[in-house]
Amino acid sequence: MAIATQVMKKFINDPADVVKESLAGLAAAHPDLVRVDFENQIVVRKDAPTGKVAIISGGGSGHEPMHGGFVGAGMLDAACPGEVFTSPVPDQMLAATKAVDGGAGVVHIVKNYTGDVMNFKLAAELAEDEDIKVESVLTNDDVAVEDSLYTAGRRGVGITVLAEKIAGAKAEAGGSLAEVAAIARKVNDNGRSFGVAFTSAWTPSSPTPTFEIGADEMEFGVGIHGEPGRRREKVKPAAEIVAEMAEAILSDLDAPSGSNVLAFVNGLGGTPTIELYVIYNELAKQLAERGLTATRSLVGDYITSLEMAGASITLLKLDDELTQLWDAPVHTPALRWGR
Amino acid sequence: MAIATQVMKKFINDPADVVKESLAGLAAAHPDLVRVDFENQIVVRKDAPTGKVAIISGGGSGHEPMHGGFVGAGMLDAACPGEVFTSPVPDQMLAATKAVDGGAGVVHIVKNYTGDVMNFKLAAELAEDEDIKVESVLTNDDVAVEDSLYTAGRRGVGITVLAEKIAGAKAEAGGSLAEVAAIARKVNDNGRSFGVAFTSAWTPSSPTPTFEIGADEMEFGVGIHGEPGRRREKVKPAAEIVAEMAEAILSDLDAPSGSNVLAFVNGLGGTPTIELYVIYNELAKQLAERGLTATRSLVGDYITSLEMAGASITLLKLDDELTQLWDAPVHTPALRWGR
Amino acid sequence: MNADTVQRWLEQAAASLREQRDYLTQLDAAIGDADHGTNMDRGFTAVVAKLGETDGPSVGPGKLLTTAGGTLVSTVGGASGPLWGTALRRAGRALGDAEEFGSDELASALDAALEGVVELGAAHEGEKTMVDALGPAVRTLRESLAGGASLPDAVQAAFEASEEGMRATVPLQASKGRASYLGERSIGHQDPGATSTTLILGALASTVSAEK
Amino acid sequence: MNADTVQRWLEQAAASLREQRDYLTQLDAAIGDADHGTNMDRGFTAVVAKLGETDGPSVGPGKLLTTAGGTLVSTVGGASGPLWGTALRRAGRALGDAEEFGSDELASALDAALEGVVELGAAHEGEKTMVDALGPAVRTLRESLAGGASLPDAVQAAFEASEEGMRATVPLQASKGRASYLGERSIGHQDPGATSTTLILGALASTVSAEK
Ligand SMILES: Nc1ncnc2c1ncn2[C@@H]1O[C@H](COP(=O)(O)OP(=O)(O)O)[C@@H](O)[C@H]1O
Ligand SMILES: Nc1ncnc2c1ncn2[C@@H]1O[C@H](COP(=O)(O)OP(=O)(O)O)[C@@H](O)[C@H]1O
Ligand SMILES: [Mg+2]
Ligand SMILES: [Mg+2]
Ligand SMILES: [Mg+2]
Ligand SMILES: [Mg+2]
Repeated sequence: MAIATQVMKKFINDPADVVKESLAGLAAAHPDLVRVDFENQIVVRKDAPTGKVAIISGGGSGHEPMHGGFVGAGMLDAACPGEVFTSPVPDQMLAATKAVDGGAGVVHIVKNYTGDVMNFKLAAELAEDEDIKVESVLTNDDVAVEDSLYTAGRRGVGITVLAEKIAGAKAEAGGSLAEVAAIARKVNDNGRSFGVAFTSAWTPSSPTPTFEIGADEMEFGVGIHGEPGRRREKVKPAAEIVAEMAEAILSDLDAPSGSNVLAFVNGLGGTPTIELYVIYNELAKQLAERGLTATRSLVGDYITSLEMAGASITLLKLDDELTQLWDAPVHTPALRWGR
Repeated sequence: MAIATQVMKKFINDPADVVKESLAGLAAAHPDLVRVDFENQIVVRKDAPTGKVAIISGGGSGHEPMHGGFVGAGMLDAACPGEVFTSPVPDQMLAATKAVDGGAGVVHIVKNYTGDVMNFKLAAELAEDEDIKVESVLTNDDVAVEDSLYTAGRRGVGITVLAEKIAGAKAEAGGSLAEVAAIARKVNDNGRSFGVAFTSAWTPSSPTPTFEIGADEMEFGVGIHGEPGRRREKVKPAAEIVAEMAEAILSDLDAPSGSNVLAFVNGLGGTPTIELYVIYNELAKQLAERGLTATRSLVGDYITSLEMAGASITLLKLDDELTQLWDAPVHTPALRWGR
Repeated sequence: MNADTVQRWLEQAAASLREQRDYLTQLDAAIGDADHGTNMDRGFTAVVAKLGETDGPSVGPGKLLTTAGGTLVSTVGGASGPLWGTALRRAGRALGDAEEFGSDELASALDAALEGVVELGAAHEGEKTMVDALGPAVRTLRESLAGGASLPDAVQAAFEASEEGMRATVPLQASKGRASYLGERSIGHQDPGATSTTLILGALASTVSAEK
Repeated sequence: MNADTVQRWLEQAAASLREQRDYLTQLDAAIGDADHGTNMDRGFTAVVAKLGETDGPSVGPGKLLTTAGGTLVSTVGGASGPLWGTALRRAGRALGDAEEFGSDELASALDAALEGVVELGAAHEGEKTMVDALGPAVRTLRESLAGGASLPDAVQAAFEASEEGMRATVPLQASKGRASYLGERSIGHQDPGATSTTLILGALASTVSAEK
């Protein structure tokens, strides 16, 4: 059976083409929403550039629907997908920035990974050389990582989805470059996430899965690229897992009893919906115990790690402003309401 | 490693509680859309009964979001989830039928499985005893099964999702009991599906996965309960798999060159979005070759088989009526647009 | 025979279904969806609980069976729920309100059960279903009684006929139920429903033979 | 040394990165995300292709390096793309437009490369990154040249210093890059970026020693 764990079973052709072919599928399925510029490997909102402040994001592929699936009215103007689990190159972000800038400036939403940060930094410099105003916003919500001098800082995970939606609404509402960037930062500051994995993702170009994990083990605090978390431990009941995830998040997020939150239960790719709702059920109990109310929810696969079996929880403390922006219409391949 | 394949890794507590706990999560996450009657184990639209013709469906659990995730405005009025992979009991369908009937009658959308058919039949008889008008619609779109005297007939799979959406729109538009049932049958008659699995689902209460499959094998024509398909074969490139899936469907569906179709690429639970779009890309080529145009698309996990890695393709031949009803607003936990 | 006979029968059936639960599920995994053992066990456990509520003596054997059948319909789901539920309800109705019943009534009750199953499921012998076990059993019971066999012997013969029918499902290709999706691949496997049927008839045989 | 030297260096670097591709990726799998080999190979393959276009002689060594750096930035992504891209661009700028360059210029070019990396990545020696290999190499090159060593010997010494620095990353706990997420779990693993750095410096050493 050892070999059994070493055969990759995926709907792909040449592993080298998976990103481009998946983007081609996105373009074919949603011609009304997005177009894909294959030369620059970017997904651009069909009607870009618009007059409003534009928002782009990007990162390694393998996290679909993030980010390409979030391009459309009320969310992103463009997405820059890198190779699987590898941040995109500055050329992509520059091309995207130029493609969507309507003169009001462009917000770059960047997940806090060394590679993403450096590539976006170079891109922002290049864009400014071309007189495009750029504001960069860093997401770093993963509480599994100690935020200290001894790490590259917290990883950007689930909150990125919520920041893109809410900043997108702010831009749609006519917010200025500074205002859109500010609301994205507000979302990041008020959100925390934590992930757990049962199995490893398998990068198509890699000879083996990203990490080995025992048949009865889970990674508590996993990152979306399979980065290790706080510890390896035996699989246990959902009630215990979720209680610990919630504690990790809520001991870090300042959400006093009486607060409203957006509860986001995210599947990492290989975990089915039936389980995501079991998790939500446990999470609801954890929130209730602490006097917190989930006035908004999101349940599904929105930021994945290829076929990794696992899930993450993101909690965002809500106020009226964030709630209204969350409720505002959005129309993208992966997130849609109000139109 | 043999044992590795024999340890169940799921976000669950007691396997006996997984269905109820998942329903509790659904209710907690979407209190604005649905309520769950735990005594009868049914998911009911929050504002039921409405004056319109009501639509209920049901079947074994393990296919989430189907059906509970489709309860809401413009789709189902109630869903009856059975135990995992076991059809619900007549009591559930009777309770659901009574809960949603506003006097205009109730359509039962039933997937063609012996158990579902018989349980819904008994329920319909009981409902009629209580003077509720019931119209039953059978979905049987899985072309992997020979429809002959020697089988229980084709299985109801992906088309069920589309039938529930479109019939829901018809009911919302004020269609009569007969009209709503008729449109659901029209969808079934004009749709065909085909599924492929890389791995088996694992029923929580079962000591082992439903079926064994080699490390390099796939089941070509799999059913959503892990029922076998046309053959076992070696995994191959997505282009070849999808070409054969499309051929199986289009050699059975009468869709002449020039026809418009709704192309539905469905993940079976363990296959990530990046792969679903690779499939869509290949499907688009297959359609183009035959002079078919996908004027509408749906890509995601809508009818799953627990954590099974695999995907299904459903093609629905569209006319103006079906297209308009598809575009009509829908607001459920899993499918939402237009409001 | 009376209500106690029926109660003992159902209790014994529940016990052996519980005992064979995983075996039945494995049979179903081979040609179905791996839940038959769970389904039957869930149903008969509920039946026994239900009979616990309705205090035995006051209720006649017919009513006991219809109650049991209703409980199966309400708790099993799947194909076997409606089928066995209908079977027991029909058998109960056949027994009517009598406090006691004899071998002829038992035979008619099982005839009615079989009829109910065929009416609902439209399966005939040879389609690799529970009918392949129930059909021969019902026939054999009548024949042996007609041949003058004692009730225990006749029921034992019926049970053995069901076992034979069960074994005979192995080479068959299923044309009803989930297993039919397998086409030729269903050949070589024993039908789970036929198997649980023999367990239930086995329970009947030992109950009857235990009667004084 | 001239443009041909640089071209041979980059070609040899590309060759050994290609050869060690899976090894580098495995090192990255242990403490990162299993793509470092793929990244570096993709980048240097593109560099060699690019140099093929720009016909050698007409272009000076400085320009060659800045072009190579730009190509890395545009093709690698990840952390190593901007870092190595910046390193080569800075080195190229340091060489300027001269057709030829000597040991001092080479040393200054590598100084500039290191500076660029530290400026962008803010990592210092001891944080378990490529800097742990590049830093000692640059220092050693200057020192051995100052000590009167021949250029080939000095570059060889620099290469060996980088190897030592690479090995010295094993016991370190990473505080930069992905590996830092591991905390103490990063201890005991060799840093992939430091490893690819020694491969690139090894290519330089053999190129230089091959010069007449
Ligand atoms: N149409 C039918 N008539 C009679 N018995 C049937 C029919 N269809 C299925 N069965 C019986 O039901 C059994 C399967 O029961 P079970 O597994 O509990 O339900 P399901 O197939 O819905 O999972 C089969 O082994 C077969 O004996
Ligand atoms: N801040 C930094 N400064 C210098 N080098 C770094 C820094 N962060 C990471 N590195 C180097 O990059 C290497 C990883 O490169 P690579 O795997 O290609 O990128 P990524 O980590 O984005 O996947 C690490 O082994 C380390 O040597
Ligand atoms: Mg990477
Ligand atoms: Mg079943
Ligand atoms: Mg079954
Ligand atoms: Mg890496």
